[in-house]
Amino acid sequence: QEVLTIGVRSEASSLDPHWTQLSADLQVQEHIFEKLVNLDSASQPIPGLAVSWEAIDDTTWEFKLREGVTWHDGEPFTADDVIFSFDRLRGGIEGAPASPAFTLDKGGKTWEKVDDLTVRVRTDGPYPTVAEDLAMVPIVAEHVARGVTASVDFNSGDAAIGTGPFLYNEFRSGDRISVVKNPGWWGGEVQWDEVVFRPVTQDASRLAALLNGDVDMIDYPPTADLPSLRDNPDFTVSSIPSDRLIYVMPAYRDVEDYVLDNDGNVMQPNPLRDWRVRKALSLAINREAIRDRIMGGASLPTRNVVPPGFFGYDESLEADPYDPEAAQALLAEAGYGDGFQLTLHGPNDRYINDARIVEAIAQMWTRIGVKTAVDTMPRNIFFSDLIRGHEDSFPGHDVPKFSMSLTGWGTVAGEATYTVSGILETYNAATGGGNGNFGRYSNPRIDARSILAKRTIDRDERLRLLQEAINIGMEDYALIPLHFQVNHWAMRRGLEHAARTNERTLAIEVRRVD
Amino acid sequence: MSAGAVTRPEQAGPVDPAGAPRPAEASAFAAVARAYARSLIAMTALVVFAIIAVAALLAPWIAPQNPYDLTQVDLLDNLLPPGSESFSGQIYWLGTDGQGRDILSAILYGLRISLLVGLASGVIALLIGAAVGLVSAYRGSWLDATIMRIVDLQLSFPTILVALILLVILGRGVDKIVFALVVVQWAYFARTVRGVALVENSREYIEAARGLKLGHLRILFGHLLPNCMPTLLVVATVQVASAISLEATLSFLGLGLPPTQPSLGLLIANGFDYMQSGRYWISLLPGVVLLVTIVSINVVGDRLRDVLNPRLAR
Amino acid sequence: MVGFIARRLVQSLFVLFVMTLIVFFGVNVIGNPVYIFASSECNQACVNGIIADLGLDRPVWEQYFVFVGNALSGDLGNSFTFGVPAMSLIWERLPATLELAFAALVIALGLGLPLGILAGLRPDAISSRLIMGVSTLGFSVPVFWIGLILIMVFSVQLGWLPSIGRGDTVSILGLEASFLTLDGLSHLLMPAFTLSLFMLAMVIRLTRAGMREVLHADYVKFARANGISETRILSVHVMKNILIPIVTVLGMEFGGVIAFAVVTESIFSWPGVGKMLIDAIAVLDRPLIVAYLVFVVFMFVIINLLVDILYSVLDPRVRLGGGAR
Amino acid sequence: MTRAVDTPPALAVEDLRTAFFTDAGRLDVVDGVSLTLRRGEILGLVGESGSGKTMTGFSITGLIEPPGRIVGGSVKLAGEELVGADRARLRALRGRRIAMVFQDPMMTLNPVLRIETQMTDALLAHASMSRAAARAKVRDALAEVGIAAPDERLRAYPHELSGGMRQRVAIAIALLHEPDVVIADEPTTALDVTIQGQILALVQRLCRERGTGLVWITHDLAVVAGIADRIAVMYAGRIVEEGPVDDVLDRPAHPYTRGLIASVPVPGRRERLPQVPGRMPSLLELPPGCAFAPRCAQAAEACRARPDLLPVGPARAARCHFPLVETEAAR
Amino acid sequence: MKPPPLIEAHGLSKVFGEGQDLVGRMLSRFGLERPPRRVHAVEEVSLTIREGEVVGVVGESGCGKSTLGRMIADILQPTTGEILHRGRPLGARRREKGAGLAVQMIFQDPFSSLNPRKRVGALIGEAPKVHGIVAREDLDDYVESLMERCGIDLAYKGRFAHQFSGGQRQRIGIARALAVKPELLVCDEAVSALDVSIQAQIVNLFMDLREELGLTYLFISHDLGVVEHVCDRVLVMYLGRIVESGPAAEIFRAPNHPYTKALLAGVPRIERRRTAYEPIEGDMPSPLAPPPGCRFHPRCPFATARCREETPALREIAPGRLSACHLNDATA
Ligand SMILES: Nc1ncnc2c1ncn2[C@@H]1O[C@H](COP(=O)(O)OP(=O)(O)OP(=O)(O)O)[C@@H](O)[C@H]1O
Ligand SMILES: Nc1ncnc2c1ncn2[C@@H]1O[C@H](COP(=O)(O)OP(=O)(O)OP(=O)(O)O)[C@@H](O)[C@H]1O
Ligand SMILES: [Mg+2]
Ligand SMILES: [Mg+2]
Repeated sequence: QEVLTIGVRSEASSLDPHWTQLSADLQVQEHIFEKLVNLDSASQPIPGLAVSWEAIDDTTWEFKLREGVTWHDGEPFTADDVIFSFDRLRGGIEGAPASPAFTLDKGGKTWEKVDDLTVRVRTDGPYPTVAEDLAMVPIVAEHVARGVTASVDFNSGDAAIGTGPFLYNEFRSGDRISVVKNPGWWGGEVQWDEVVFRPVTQDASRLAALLNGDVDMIDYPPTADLPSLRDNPDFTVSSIPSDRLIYVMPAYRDVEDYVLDNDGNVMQPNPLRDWRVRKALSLAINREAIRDRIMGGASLPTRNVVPPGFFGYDESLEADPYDPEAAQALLAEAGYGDGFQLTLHGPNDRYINDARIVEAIAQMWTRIGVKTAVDTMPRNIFFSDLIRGHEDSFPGHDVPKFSMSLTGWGTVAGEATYTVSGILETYNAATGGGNGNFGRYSNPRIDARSILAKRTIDRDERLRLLQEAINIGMEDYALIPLHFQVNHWAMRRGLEHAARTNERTLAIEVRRVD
Repeated sequence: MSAGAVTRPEQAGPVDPAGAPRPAEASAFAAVARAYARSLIAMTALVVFAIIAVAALLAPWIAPQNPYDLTQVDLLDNLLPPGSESFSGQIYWLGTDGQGRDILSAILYGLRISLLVGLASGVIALLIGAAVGLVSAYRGSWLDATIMRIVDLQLSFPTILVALILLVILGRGVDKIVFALVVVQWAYFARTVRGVALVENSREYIEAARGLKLGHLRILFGHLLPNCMPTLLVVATVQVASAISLEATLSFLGLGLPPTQPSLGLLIANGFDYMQSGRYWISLLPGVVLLVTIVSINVVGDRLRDVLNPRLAR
Repeated sequence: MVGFIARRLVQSLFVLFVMTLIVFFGVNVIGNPVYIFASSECNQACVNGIIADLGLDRPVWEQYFVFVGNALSGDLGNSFTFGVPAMSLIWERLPATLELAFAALVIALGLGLPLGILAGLRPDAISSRLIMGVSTLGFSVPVFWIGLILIMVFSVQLGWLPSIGRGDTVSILGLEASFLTLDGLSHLLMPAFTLSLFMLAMVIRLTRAGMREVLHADYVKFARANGISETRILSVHVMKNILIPIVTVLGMEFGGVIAFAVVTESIFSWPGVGKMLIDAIAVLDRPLIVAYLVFVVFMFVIINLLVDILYSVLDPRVRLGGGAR
Repeated sequence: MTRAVDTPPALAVEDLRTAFFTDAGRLDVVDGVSLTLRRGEILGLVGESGSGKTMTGFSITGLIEPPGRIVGGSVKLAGEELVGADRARLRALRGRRIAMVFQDPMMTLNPVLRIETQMTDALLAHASMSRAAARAKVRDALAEVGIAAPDERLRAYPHELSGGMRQRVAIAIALLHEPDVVIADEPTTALDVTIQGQILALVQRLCRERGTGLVWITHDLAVVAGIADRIAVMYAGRIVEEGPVDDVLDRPAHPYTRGLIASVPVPGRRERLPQVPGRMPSLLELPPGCAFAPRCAQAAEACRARPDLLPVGPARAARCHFPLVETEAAR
Repeated sequence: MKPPPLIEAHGLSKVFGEGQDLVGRMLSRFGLERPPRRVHAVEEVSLTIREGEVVGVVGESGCGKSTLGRMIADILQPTTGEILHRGRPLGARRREKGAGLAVQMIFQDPFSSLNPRKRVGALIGEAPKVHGIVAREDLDDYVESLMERCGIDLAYKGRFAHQFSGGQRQRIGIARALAVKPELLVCDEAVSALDVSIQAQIVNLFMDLREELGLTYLFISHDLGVVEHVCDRVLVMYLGRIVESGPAAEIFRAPNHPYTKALLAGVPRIERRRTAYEPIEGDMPSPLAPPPGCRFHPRCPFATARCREETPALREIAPGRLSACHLNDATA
């Protein structure tokens, strides 16, 4: 009996793959359910339940399904299951906090079965990233999932019947989720007879559980312990830069509540609208120090918005050097030689060491004369304030609250189109443009390229548009990138883990080596 | 229980064996102080607490660094073990934390916040609780019943939950914590004071005061309150200690204070991530100080309970 | 008795009402769970969809009335996160918490009574002072700190005890219990001890104080004057008197212990309701928070009721009567 | 009254000394007390509050607790020495041969145990029998002290009984084993006149019937006058006068006794009561010689020396340098 | 017309008992809860106290002596009935500044009747200061004169109550009462807690004050010896009611009511030696469930059927003497 026990930071809440988009849920579900398109460890699309796909015209994509795949209960997998899954999502899942339906909505997708092993997806215009989108949509079995109660019947195991490498075994809320080997998986031999996920929320406890052998492997080992873990012969650490960009987002309204002059009065105009000020703030950040002193050496300082290997990455953009003198000079040039005050907001339980980074940045900015106060909070409070915490908000009209905040953006699909659109494009509630742009940055030159890129199927052309948009944004310091998180896993000696960019912990990527 | 009602009071206590007047004009305070000083442990605790309190009070003047001033904290000095020297030649006697903050200074300032939180919430809760409890005991009847129902409700709800919910709702900050702690604690005071006040209220000196037509306010605050004071004081010390401890727990749960102005609890919580990598000082040292502080307050409270025990004092 | 219970029920209904009101509106003020669940690429329309799915698009008061309406028919709503009826989640996790709390109670009594008696018999002995000194720690030291230190020492350094989770369980009367297996017991030990510390200190103190008081009581002297043996005096005449305050205080604190399990469970990854609450708060899973609180209040009512009844059994002078105690 | 002169007295106390070692200093609460009690005799021990009556009782029964300690003297129960006897022996004697009844009936019974439990416990401490037999015996004992519906009362808790009933239960317990000596420490002080009368009648009868020797401790001279054969007056830990009840009450030898008697209001006389000035001194600040000297009208230089308890008549003794017997005898 | 007596009370009753809350009322309507327990501590008591008189109240514990005293002293509100002070309701009229209080009470327990946190000077001086009975600058002298009158050493003015003996505390309590210039002192077991030798001192003090200040006393005590010694007139109470009243000497000489008789017979006296006690059997019944008819009938050796049903009225049996017993009707 080969059992792999994994201590995870967050507990999966549901085994219904259409229930949420939380990583914690998805990584467990992925053991049981599969998608038409898989992502490789660098988040690039590869065949999954679909063996191939192509655009047969500007608005139609055809997916060829894999033959001979069976559900865990032995029923064959067909196009009907795919259509059912899409329909299930489109129909809305009662009570689901955040089903991935929106990926189907993007581009106005419609679908049809051509034959048992062929499915066509149509869009309302040229739309290049259908495959990437479908990599977000798990397929459930029509014959079991029809008419079941969302989430409830999946958690009990009744409907948790997929095509994936593992079978549902046990779901004990708060304690463990266990899956066992699917001997008939199309993807080949599965090494583990059983995989157990145990939620251990406290970092210190999770590490302790690894150290004393309660679990074989943990995600998110505390960064402070990384050096000693690496030195310890009994343990191995795997790591990979993630797709999550950590950046500081300035706000661009004319008057910002948290940007004050040295006497404590709200400043007008808002100095953050001056790109020299933004550049100065970027130059004042010592990204290497953050990497070495806070992140345990594990972060990738950057000036890009997607990590290396992702579609849209631009090698020519290098992280800003640490240059406080230049920063001060720039501030003086912009007319703020005496500095000013601002508050940097951030979450304290969302990203790796988020509160610590906020504090460190505050230190660095204060040193060049921008007196920075710090306010960190649990993510639930942070994000709802970030998005619409301002008193001018009303239902249907979101006004962000913070003037400067630390947040992150994960490029889930392995390609930059929706990253550029999300954080650099002008905010537009109707089109979904700039839905992560809570600084309300707006630059027509970026908008033009971003909107065009979303409709460009030609990869080279799209790459050019995206890189141009990114370069414009970075030149203008639309936001101040810090680094890509580097994700770590720690495991006992004798295990090897091919870490993946999208932060998920998959048992099939762990193998015994002794 | 009225069992003791018929004992002859002469037998009440050994302090004044045959009821003879004492030779010295001993003030009550001096007597208590003398009785207190008889316990070496309690004296030590008092001295320790005094040192801690003074250190906390003088933190801005004696701390080598202002840990809240970000220009004085350097990330490049972080995680230094005790006794290390900084870039600028300053010595960090107790090491530095993850942000490069001098632990010694952070402890001193953290003490200030912890004590402030404990004392402020203790005092405010005491004032509210004492007033409510006194009036409740004195007025009696439906007012008493109503107030005590409310107190019961409040008490039947676990402190940590109330504080948690309040902080989730109110947000973070010293004032919010103090508010949450007051909400949690006032009922303890109210109930204790009411209990004592009921006993005192049934004593004949209160009846005498009524017979003398002294006025309700005067009776309440001039006669009843001073006699409830000893018990109040004892409850207060315990509550202050538990407030400090509760604040630490809330900080640990991420609902405490802003990270740039850490209390002792927050220092401990933050430092714990470094514990397993051998950087014990970040969490352990503030922990020890917190421990010593709370223990010393508790010991002082215990001793006060003993020496202020009415059975011994009268 | 009937009146007593009726009064309690009225009282707790009132608490429930006030509490749900506060939590319902309070949680609404702080933040919106949608932004935790929504992926970064989820646009406004998508967010609105989620809001509608969770029923958060209606005015709060309307949501509240719907909630009250459902609650009256026994439905406390589905957890936002799990999509499962909140009450069934709580039932699922409750046994773990109860087991932890009861184990803590057993430790507190099993250790506290003998220690307290020892300290009360010879109040001036070194051992007694030591016991009292150590019991101060139980009051003083924050629980999380003790828990983490215990893990460091017994799990990581010595490797004697497991640090997380619940271990093997056996099903008795349909409830999962871990104290019946060796593995389960080893998982239970540290968290239960951590949780018991406060009660333990309390029991020691109450026992000692009780001993000191009761040992000097006339009726003990009278029992001695009648030649009744010391063991009988201690085990019956003294003990029953001492137990009264202990039962009362422990009863009052037991609810608090269940609540404090929030911290302990989070440290030891104990799959109980407390840990779930912390998680629920982190994601603002309002139905779950409210259901938890409803359940806690309910629990308290029952515990308090039991304690009061036990109290009246132990102390014949107490009648279960009117409202005030 | 039976007076068996040849057998050893039921109780003989010789120069008993008990001291409390407190923070404030040593308190000689019982300071050389000597008493003799024959079978069937009732001895009244009177004195003001704090004069050491209770402590004398506790010392005799070996119930003194730290910081107090018996520091000298002897207590002989039918010839057997109790001072220095081991705990087991003392326990074996207590309740069986010598018993005590306390002042406050509210406090002497354990509030949380049924009367039955408390009584059978006391019974089984010295007798081996089944619980059922014990119950029957205990029930009879209750009936004997005049408690109606004893079966019902056995099931009761102390708080369900009135003060008088409780005191009767306590007396019943004390008399369970028909001890030779009973020390009754102000058992009626807390009770009403009518109840006091009931208890006095009960005790009188039982002593007479069983030949039990009784030490009746009180501060009420009138009660002693009613039931005692002999009387001993305590002042500041010492016996100041001792003798047959009529002799002492009618012709007190010690000025303190005389003062006490005089300050009891006399019916029909409405004038000022003669009063003893001052009050009993603290045991910590006793004057060197006669403890009563500071309050005594006749005090003289000689009173600075400590007087001994000396005979002042047949079967009488007083601790005074200037006993009043001869001069007052004609009164 | 004769001036009205100093104190006149009509039909005083006092009922103690918990009120009932909403839940309780609902429950008792359905018979699920017993109605609240009510204690009739004092029932239908009428009495007159003339100026300069010493009126004694005797009776067993719990018969309502203290409750009556407290009502007269205006500390407790009677449930029904009224108390007139010189013909006007007590406590009803507004006191003008500087006027004394009509009635003061001296308490049984000298240890609890003095505020332990106040010094003697403040204990005595507070009330006259508050009521403006003396000018602020004269307060010291006033307090000292009271202390002197009550036999308290002036040197002790700065002490706390716990530093005094019981007798001295009682003196302080008396001085405190006298400070507001009362006409009537209600002494509730004022000497019962004191030692024999001290008791005499305080009784003497009362008698002295009566002479010097013309005080009137309501003297509550269960010590019949003391009552006989100091009182002009005596009220005998049983279970909340007065069963007999009259001049002290006559009552003690020839008690009329069977209860009074039994009470007096049970009193130990120093001149009664080796008494064979023949006490009344039984305890006083609980005031929660008083027996019907004559309250004393369960213990009364002469009880008849009538006594079990009909409550006897308090009737004059001789000039100045009242008794509540059916037996008097039979003989009359
Ligand atoms: N535990 C103790 N510690 C110190 N002194 C004590 C203690 N117990 C009693 N005493 C002292 O011993 C003396 C004698 O007390 P005791 O109780 O014998 O007096 P008593 O004559 O019985 O008085 P009462 O009539 O009030 O019962 C008193 O002065 C008392 O203060
Ligand atoms: N505040 C109160 N609440 C309820 N019942 C009371 C209260 N005060 C007195 N009583 C009851 O009223 C009755 C009369 O009490 P009161 O104190 O007047 O009696 P007493 O004659 O003074 O007795 P004692 O001689 O014991 O002082 C008693 O049964 C008592 O229990
Ligand atoms: Mg005594
Ligand atoms: Mg009374």
